[in-house]
Amino acid sequence: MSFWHKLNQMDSRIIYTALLLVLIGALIFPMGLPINIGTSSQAAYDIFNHFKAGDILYVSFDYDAAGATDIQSSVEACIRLVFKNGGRVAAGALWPIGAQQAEYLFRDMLKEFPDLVEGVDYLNLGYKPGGQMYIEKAMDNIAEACANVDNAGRNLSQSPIMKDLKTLKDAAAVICGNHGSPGASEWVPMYATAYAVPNKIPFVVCASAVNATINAPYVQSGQITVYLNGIRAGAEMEILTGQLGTAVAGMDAQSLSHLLVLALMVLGNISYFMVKRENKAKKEA
Amino acid sequence: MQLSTSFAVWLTAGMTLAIYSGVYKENPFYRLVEHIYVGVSAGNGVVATIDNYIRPTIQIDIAKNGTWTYLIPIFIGLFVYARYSKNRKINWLSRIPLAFWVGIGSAVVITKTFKANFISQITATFLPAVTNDPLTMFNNILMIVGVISVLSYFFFTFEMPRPLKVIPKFGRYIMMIGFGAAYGNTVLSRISVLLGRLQFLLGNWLGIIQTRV
Amino acid sequence: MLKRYLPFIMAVGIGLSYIISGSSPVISSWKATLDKWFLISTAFAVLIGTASLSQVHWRNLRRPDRRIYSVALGIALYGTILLGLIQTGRGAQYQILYNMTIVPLEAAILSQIAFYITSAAFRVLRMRSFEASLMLVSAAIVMLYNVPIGAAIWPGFPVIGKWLMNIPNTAAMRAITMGAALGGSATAIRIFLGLERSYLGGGDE
Amino acid sequence: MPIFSGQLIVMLIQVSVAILIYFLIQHAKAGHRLPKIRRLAGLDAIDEAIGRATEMGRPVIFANGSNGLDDAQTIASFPVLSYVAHTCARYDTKLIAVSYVAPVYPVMEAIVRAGYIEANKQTSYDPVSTVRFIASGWGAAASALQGTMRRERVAACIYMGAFFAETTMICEVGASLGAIQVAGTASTAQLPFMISSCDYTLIGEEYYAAGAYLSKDVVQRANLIALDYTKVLAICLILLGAIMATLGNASALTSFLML
Repeated sequence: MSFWHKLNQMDSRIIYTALLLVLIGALIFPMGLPINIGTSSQAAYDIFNHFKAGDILYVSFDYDAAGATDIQSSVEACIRLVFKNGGRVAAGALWPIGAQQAEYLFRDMLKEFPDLVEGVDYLNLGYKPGGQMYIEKAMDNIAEACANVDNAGRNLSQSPIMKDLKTLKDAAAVICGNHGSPGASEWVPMYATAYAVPNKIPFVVCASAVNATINAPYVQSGQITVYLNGIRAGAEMEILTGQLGTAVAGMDAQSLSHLLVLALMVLGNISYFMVKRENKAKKEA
Repeated sequence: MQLSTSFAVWLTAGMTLAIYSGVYKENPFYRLVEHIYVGVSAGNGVVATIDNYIRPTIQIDIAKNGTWTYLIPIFIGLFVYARYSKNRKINWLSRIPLAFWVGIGSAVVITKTFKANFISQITATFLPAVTNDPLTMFNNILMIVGVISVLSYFFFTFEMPRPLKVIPKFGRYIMMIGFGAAYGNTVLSRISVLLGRLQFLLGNWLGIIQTRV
Repeated sequence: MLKRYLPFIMAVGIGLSYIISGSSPVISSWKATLDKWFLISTAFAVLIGTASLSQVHWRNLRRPDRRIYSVALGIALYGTILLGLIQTGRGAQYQILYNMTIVPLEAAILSQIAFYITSAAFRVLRMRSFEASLMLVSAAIVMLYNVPIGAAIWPGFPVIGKWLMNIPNTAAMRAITMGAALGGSATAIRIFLGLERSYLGGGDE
Repeated sequence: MPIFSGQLIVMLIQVSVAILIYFLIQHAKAGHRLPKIRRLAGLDAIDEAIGRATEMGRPVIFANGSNGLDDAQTIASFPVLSYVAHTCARYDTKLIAVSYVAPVYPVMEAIVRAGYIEANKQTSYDPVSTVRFIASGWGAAASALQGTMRRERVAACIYMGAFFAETTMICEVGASLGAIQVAGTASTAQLPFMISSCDYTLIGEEYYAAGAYLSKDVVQRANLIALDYTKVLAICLILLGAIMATLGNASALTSFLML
């Protein structure tokens, strides 16, 4: 068997190992490549940097621990700006683990803004099953859609923030942390098209990068006001808000692993053509 | 930073490594972790449903607020278990919840998603084909032609006359470019997740790199 | 007769009443009621999955090679449910269980894909045809657009990558989305016209 | 009182499609011929895949994704499942239909049972091992699905429905087992992986049309013709809107469609 044949049928485990080595190497020895700020991140920054005191941001944590690396940095940066301006935040979750992610995020925020009071400045409504049915119901009445309990099992009427947040229509902006379904694909028809677009309410989607292609038509049509794409947008938001974190730290590893994938694509094609040529030569011989 | 002393971190690290070992070869560790994962997550699905729906519906809505009409959906839901009955007079009742769910599901499909995914997409393609900026003009025309040609790829009954056959073909090319873009974005996304796990393994567990939390 | 037609009439009747109720704010409370009923009724059906899972693994107990795994699954499943019933999902021990198993395992499973996708880039993305080449080139450019090193290699990559995402990709995804919306609503219409009844199963009466 | 405010045009289109389908069926019943339809290679591939599994004496696996009954993608998988169950029953090929959404599972069970009864094979139908609820949520499902596919050594994989991250994993595992894979989905983010690793893939609307293809001849054609007319309408509207936008502005047409 020729070299190209062997390469063509290379054991996948070699590739797995190469990927691991590249990522681990980049994490231990970061290079600090410069990151340019894109227009979407700037737009998100402008929206939340001008958030009015007392206004409520509704954040839907529609992702789990796996999606968090891609999404949480962007969501966190937006929420940080809202709190900085004296805004309030209500968190819901269409994914079971989303409620946890919200809890982690609020815990971090409390370290930065010790004056925040749960139930007054922020509230975690917890996981609500039902996907699009929940959104549909929450457009009429959030309390009913939540079966009247928050994440900690308390009655919603105990929390002052809920007095100003009877329905989703009372939110000054909505963020959807989108990792899959339910997520933006449910928020766009149920909330954005039905309410946010006609009333010019910002609807921001912070999504893992897989969703970029699906959501592209909604971004171009304006059904999604701002779209923050994956860890890249997370890194940009971290730079904009001046709080560097995991997203910026991961970007070098991303760069190198992408180069590895590209190199493999090129190698795969070279071996493909070489094998094809050898086979053709054999046939002729 | 140093090696973690937390049991939870070690357990998590062990399970993560067991999952990765499955990528190399199926083995008993992977299989065990897989079964535990399936069990816990199915159990968690039940617990979350009880906490979020069953308990509040019975305790608050019915017992406290007296919304007795909620007994109707409860019975509809419970009918699904009729399928375990051997009695033919009873087990057909399991079709009632199926009909109820599919009926509402179809109605939601018709009323909600159609506007966002069809009408709004048509109106968003109302772009001027002549503009002062040549690049915008090119983009607008490409967008209009692209959408139309991909739509025409999905014709099931119209046979295109020969010179027009290039339209669905062009549509397929446009789709392939779109799928390539999707592939590229997915790489970013998936590596992010692996990065998150490696940051955990190298940081929280082995203590080689700095991490937050 | 009844057994066959009642469920079907119910699906159509409930569905149409849902649509009509959505037509005007005056009668939309019925739609809201149905939304809530949908959530409640699916919640009460949740044990159907547990039952199926238990049946499969109960049977596995007879197979020595699979016994231990099925036992582990059973303990995990019923242990989780029991703990959840005793102290609800918000209990301290439950949270520990949750954070030590589901949270990291889900992330670990998802991150497996990074390995698969890398090897797929080597094995699958090949220039077999013009179409495949288009996909490959577009994937490569978008990848370089997404990471900072792309701009460092050539400042043109972010520009082209962004253009690919905004114009051809949007056009393709828009048309696919439109087609899917059409197909989806046609599926629903088939249900309302009674042309599609497979969801009820066929069989007796 | 505004009726169907914001939904008026949507309703008009839906009702016209319904009337058109009904009319076309009546038209055909009156003896008129309806236009021919193009074959979908992906659907023929289902037969091929089951045939291959039958020859090899190994099972067929059918999965229909992560979404519930309120997603048209899930509903559209049912006629395909019905067909697959019927075919597998007829050839005595082992079928494993897996679900990871609790309310979808009983529907699948009803469909598969009906398929076996129709093929007169109710005696060989084993509800426990044929239709399985394998996990709840895609994460656990992805791992359980990989495991099931490897342990049962499936020879044919049919994925129809709304899929997410699990796609890459199951397609890779299916490919490593040398199985024939047929996929159908409207989940655009997953299509590149299905197109590159599966033997046949039904894209978007093709997938929804599969149900129509598998149903009776007249219904099938009526449905597909109605869909094509709606697409022609969409194309005309886009052209009209683009012309209006070029000449001045298209906001009149936009606001009309948004009624």
